[in-house]
Amino acid sequence: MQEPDLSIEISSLKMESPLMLASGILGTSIDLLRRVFEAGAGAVVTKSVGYEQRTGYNNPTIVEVYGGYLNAIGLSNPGIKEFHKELSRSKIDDLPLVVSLFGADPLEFREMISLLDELEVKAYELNISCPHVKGFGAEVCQDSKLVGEIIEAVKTETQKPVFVKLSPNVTDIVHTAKLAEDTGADALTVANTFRAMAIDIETGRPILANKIGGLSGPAIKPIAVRCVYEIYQNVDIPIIGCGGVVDWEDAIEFFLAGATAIQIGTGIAYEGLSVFEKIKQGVKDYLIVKGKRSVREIVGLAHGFR
Amino acid sequence: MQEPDLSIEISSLKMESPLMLASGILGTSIDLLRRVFEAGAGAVVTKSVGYEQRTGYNNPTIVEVYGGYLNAIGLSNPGIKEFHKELSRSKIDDLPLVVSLFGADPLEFREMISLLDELEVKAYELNISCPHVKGFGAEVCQDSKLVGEIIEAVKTETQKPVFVKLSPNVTDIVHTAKLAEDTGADALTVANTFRAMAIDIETGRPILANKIGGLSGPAIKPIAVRCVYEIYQNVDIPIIGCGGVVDWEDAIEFFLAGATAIQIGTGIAYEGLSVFEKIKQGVKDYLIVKGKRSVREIVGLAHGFR
Amino acid sequence: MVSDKPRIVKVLDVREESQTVRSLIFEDDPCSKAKPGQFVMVWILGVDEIPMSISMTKADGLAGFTVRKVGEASAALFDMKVGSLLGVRGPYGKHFTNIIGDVMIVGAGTGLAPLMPLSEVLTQNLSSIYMIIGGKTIDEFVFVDRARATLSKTKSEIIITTEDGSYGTKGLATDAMEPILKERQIDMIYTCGPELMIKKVLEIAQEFSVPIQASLERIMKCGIGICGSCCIGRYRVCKDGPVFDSPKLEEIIDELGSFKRDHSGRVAMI
Amino acid sequence: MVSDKPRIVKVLDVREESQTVRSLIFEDDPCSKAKPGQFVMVWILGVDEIPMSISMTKADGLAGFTVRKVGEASAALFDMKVGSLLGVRGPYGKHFTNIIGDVMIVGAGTGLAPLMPLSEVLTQNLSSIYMIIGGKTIDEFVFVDRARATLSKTKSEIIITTEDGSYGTKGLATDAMEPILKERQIDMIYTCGPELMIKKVLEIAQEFSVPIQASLERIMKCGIGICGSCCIGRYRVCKDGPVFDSPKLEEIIDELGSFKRDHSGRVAMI
Ligand SMILES: Cc1cc2nc3c(=O)[nH]c(=O)nc-3n(C[C@H](O)[C@H](O)[C@H](O)COP(=O)(O)OP(=O)(O)OC[C@H]3O[C@@H](n4cnc5c(N)ncnc54)[C@H](O)[C@@H]3O)c2cc1C
Ligand SMILES: Cc1cc2nc3c(=O)[nH]c(=O)nc-3n(C[C@H](O)[C@H](O)[C@H](O)COP(=O)(O)OP(=O)(O)OC[C@H]3O[C@@H](n4cnc5c(N)ncnc54)[C@H](O)[C@@H]3O)c2cc1C
Ligand SMILES: Cc1cc2nc3c(=O)[nH]c(=O)nc-3n(C[C@H](O)[C@H](O)[C@H](O)COP(=O)(O)O)c2cc1C
Ligand SMILES: Cc1cc2nc3c(=O)[nH]c(=O)nc-3n(C[C@H](O)[C@H](O)[C@H](O)COP(=O)(O)O)c2cc1C
Ligand code: FES
Ligand code: FES
Repeated sequence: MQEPDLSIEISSLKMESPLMLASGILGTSIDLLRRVFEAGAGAVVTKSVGYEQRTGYNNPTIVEVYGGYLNAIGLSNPGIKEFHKELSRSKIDDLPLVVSLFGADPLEFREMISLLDELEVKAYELNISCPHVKGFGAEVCQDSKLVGEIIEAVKTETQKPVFVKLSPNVTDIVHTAKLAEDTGADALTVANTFRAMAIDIETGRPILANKIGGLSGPAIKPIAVRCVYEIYQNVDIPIIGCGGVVDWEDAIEFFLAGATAIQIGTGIAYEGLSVFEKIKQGVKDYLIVKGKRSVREIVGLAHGFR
Repeated sequence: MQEPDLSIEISSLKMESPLMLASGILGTSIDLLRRVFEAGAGAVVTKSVGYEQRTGYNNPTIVEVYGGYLNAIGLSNPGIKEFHKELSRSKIDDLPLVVSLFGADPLEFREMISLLDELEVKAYELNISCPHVKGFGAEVCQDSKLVGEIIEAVKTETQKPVFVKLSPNVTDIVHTAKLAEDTGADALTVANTFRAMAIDIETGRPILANKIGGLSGPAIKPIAVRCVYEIYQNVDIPIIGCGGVVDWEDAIEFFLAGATAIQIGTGIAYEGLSVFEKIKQGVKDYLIVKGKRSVREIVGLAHGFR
Repeated sequence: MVSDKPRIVKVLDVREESQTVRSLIFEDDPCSKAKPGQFVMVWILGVDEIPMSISMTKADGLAGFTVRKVGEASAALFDMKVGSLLGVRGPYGKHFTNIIGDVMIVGAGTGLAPLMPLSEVLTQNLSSIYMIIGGKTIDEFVFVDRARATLSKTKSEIIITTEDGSYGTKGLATDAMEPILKERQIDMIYTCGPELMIKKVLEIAQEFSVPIQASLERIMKCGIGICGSCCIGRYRVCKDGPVFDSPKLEEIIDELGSFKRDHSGRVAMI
Repeated sequence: MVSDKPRIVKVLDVREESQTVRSLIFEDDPCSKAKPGQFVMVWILGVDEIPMSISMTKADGLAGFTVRKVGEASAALFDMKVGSLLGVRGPYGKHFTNIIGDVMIVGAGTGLAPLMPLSEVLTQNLSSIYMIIGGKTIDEFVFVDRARATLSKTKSEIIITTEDGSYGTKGLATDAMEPILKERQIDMIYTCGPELMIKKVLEIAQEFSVPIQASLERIMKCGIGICGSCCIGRYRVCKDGPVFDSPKLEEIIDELGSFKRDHSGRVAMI
């Protein structure tokens, strides 16, 4: 039997493999992003960049909990101008590079994109869903009007694919998903982390300096899969599943739920960078056993059972 | 040193221990509830009862996932009249029995309470947060006006303490918490399960017959602790922490976050009924080491760190 | 990552035990290591998930259960063909214990399912078995040949009873107990079948002061002791049972054979 | 349930190494088993969490690190008293390897922290060590007595250099390397300290074709290889390092001693 085809397309972004690096994991430098690409990622997403430079929160910014990790990095980033410089001096034309952006309003997003758009950036991911930074992120995602305005603004500024990363910290994620689709999103990344915390019982202190952070990892997988499943029934644009993928079975579950691609973040903490090759192999073997020629054939197969 | 005091009071409900049985776990019969009480629970909550009899969903209604369990029981219950009969013929006066009720509107809640109130029920828990049954549960919790009306209606019907169990499947749980406090809730149970799902990759089928269910267990603990922490800063009524308590460290984390009591559900799947005695012992030892005379002294201690 | 989800298995063999009873054989390592009396939650894809006693285990990773066509779920199982897929999780629950000595087994219908692997272990342990198999009429019997083959390995005896006398002795299975118990020293009575029969077996056992172990049935949802749907008295059939010993059975005697709960939790007479 | 959270430990001993450098000793089993070159993330309650090389391990579960007062976090550590609490997680990262043969160690300041446990293992393995310790001026030296005691166990030598000549030879630590490398066959050079020094050590090592292992520093947040804040070239100092060997150092030579990133990820010259 022929090797199954793992390639996918999301809007104009062609990927050799449906496994992407999630934003904020190792996405601090082009060199690291390239390494992850070479380790088997079909596309790599940068750490979220904002208009102004931000130092982020003090450490501890990351803590492991049972079933996952909490992080409250605080959107640390060098600022869009510095980031532009860094991209400009790097060779990125052969890199399936997705730039993740956060911002407070449509104007910030437009300005950032107008700066970057001349570069060989392949797509943008709008992070309107970071759960632990006031004024950006989840608060944006919870404001429907703002979400629509941001997406529309971005779409007028660029021809490149625009992915919108949704917050699961909302009452009705399907609502936001539909809104994003209606206002022009080319794909949805589902989903970001869950607001959560850990307290050190010896000292009584919240462990993260910011006290509250975002929960990622296997713990959130069943919720993320549900989000993908529900959104798939209500929107037509591709979904990029994200949340707790550690092994190939996890990846398959997301594909069946309706994800065209998946992102891996915390999985790297458990499996190292080989997580991409391991999952790729597992997915291939699965496709062979199931007699499928392409990963595209299994997307959404969990739907339609009575 | 003296044995630390584990007793607490929530409104007029006096409990020998701050560890309660969560609703829907073993709460199908008074005999089982008594057994859990004898195993060390300070109070026991019945499975949620509704106005009409409900068969619930087909099996599979429960499936384990990494870090927890999904359930979509579907609020199966014998109906309030049958339940009233069962309570009437049982000896319950010595049992710290909390009856969990669900309903679609204020009228249903009022009628149920008017029927039960003559019995030796010690308190009510309003389940307005079941994540997988349409028309009840989470949909109620997401409708602020309805939540307020239900609580007000219930409070006019009974003098007994009324706990309100919140859904974490909302954008802003603090908002619902405040509303519940303002409309008369005596305590808040924080929180119910998260909408989630698991797909069998061999067959492509969602495993639960209802496809979507509620995620409980260790996976949700950091989110539930965060909910308790945030609510504690915004309301004055007692909080009953619930979600993923398996060992005594988990319990302490909830107390420090601001819970006066905690409920244990899925923990029983991991540790059996001895979970209550094990946690009690762990909490006692902790209090001794920390030089506290009562568990009440550690409630909310995680607050106020800069 | 690992969790106790249903494992999808393929039906490898279907054995016709009677017109309404079939055994399904499949490969599953955990099930093949089940102890006599344990059960498995069987996921009938798209239909239901129901508990089934493991009626057969083999060292080479095979296991089987035996289903009587009753309602929708069991009928769907009954209709499975070789190659059909189903999900299994388990084995769960307390198994039969003290499997040695001179024993009596009283079973009827698919109640024999957990008693068959039990009798196989008993004969391996060189126990003498008095096995009483009851039924309404001749058509309903299953496992009789298998029981004969097993029991032939030790000094054992099979007594068949039917209510209409169409096979074996006329009468109830429990009628056959007293004559034996009067004559012989029996170390343990094992039973599974209709609950009224079990109750009668318990009463007779008490009369003769012989300990008993009975496998019970109640509605199951979780199978692992958290949902409470299988409650009987202060016990959970899935976790504290399904095999109960004399002291526990005495504790729940008011419910035994009298009432059970339906899927809603409502109490119904048996 | 188990996870890699900070473990709260008590400071058992505080050792004054110099006016600005102190070692803190605490009890923690995992840390006491750290390999030379590994580091620990130290949570200074309410202040920060920063990486510290483990400078001391003992068989009885004790471990220590050595901190130079620099900014807020290190000053808070420096000010800790016996009995103070701090959190530790780790040990993390790649350790020194091939700890045997005739070796050279080049260190300066708290860069000696990971080199001390290294030299202890080296002398246990009967290695001859040329240890070059550099500094600007006499006040800055730490661990010299400890190094002498350790190195006395084998045929080893300590060379001290100061830029102002106030102690040992006048000059840079790296100046002392060439004379030795010209005369002796050295199997490995280990180094830790200011990055410009490390870069110079690397260049000299390349000249003499001696392999080197250097321990580097970058901003760390997670310490476990996911956040990317410690990146240098295509590597993560926390996971691919902090100890790097010659091939890797050559790969990152453009960044080494030239620039690093601040907490925002912005590139800054060194
Ligand atoms: C521990 C245990 C072992 C069992 N072993 C066997 C066996 O080896 N062979 C066999 O044929 N049957 C066995 N059963 C019974 C079997 O699970 C049910 O009889 C079967 O589910 C029939 O249900 P149905 O859905 O086809 O019919 P329905 O008409 O839907 O139900 C008929 C009756 O079956 C019972 N039942 C239905 N669903 C369940 C459920 N989820 N859990 C428990 N009981 C249920 C109820 O009493 C119900 O009234 C066992 C039951 C238990 C508890
Ligand atoms: C693997 C490793 C081992 C180290 N071992 C030691 C040691 O044994 N002894 C010792 O004194 N120092 C050690 N350091 C350096 C130490 O972590 C920082 O020097 C210390 O954090 C000083 O920071 P500050 O916050 O007190 O000062 P600041 O003034 O806040 O920072 C001064 C400089 O310290 C560095 N720094 C600050 N925070 C961090 C951080 N989270 N991660 C890494 N660097 C940071 C930065 O370069 C910063 O510019 C090590 C660093 C690494 C990466
Ligand atoms: C350390 C860390 C940093 C993150 N930073 C970002 C970020 O900058 N922007 C963003 O959109 N998501 C960020 N995330 C969220 C991830 O991209 C991802 O949505 C989440 O971790 C769930 O996926 P996972 O379980 O595979 O990690 C971060 C996650 C982690 C663990
Ligand atoms: C099998 C099962 C049934 C449940 N049924 C109910 C219910 O009827 N009413 C309710 O309010 N919560 C119900 N819950 C939710 C629990 O009460 C609890 O809020 C949740 O499981 C989180 O706590 P845990 O992690 O300790 O289990 C149920 C949970 C489980 C696992
Ligand atoms: S089936 Fe759930 S407790 Fe027995
Ligand atoms: S500190 Fe996070 S990757 Fe190294």
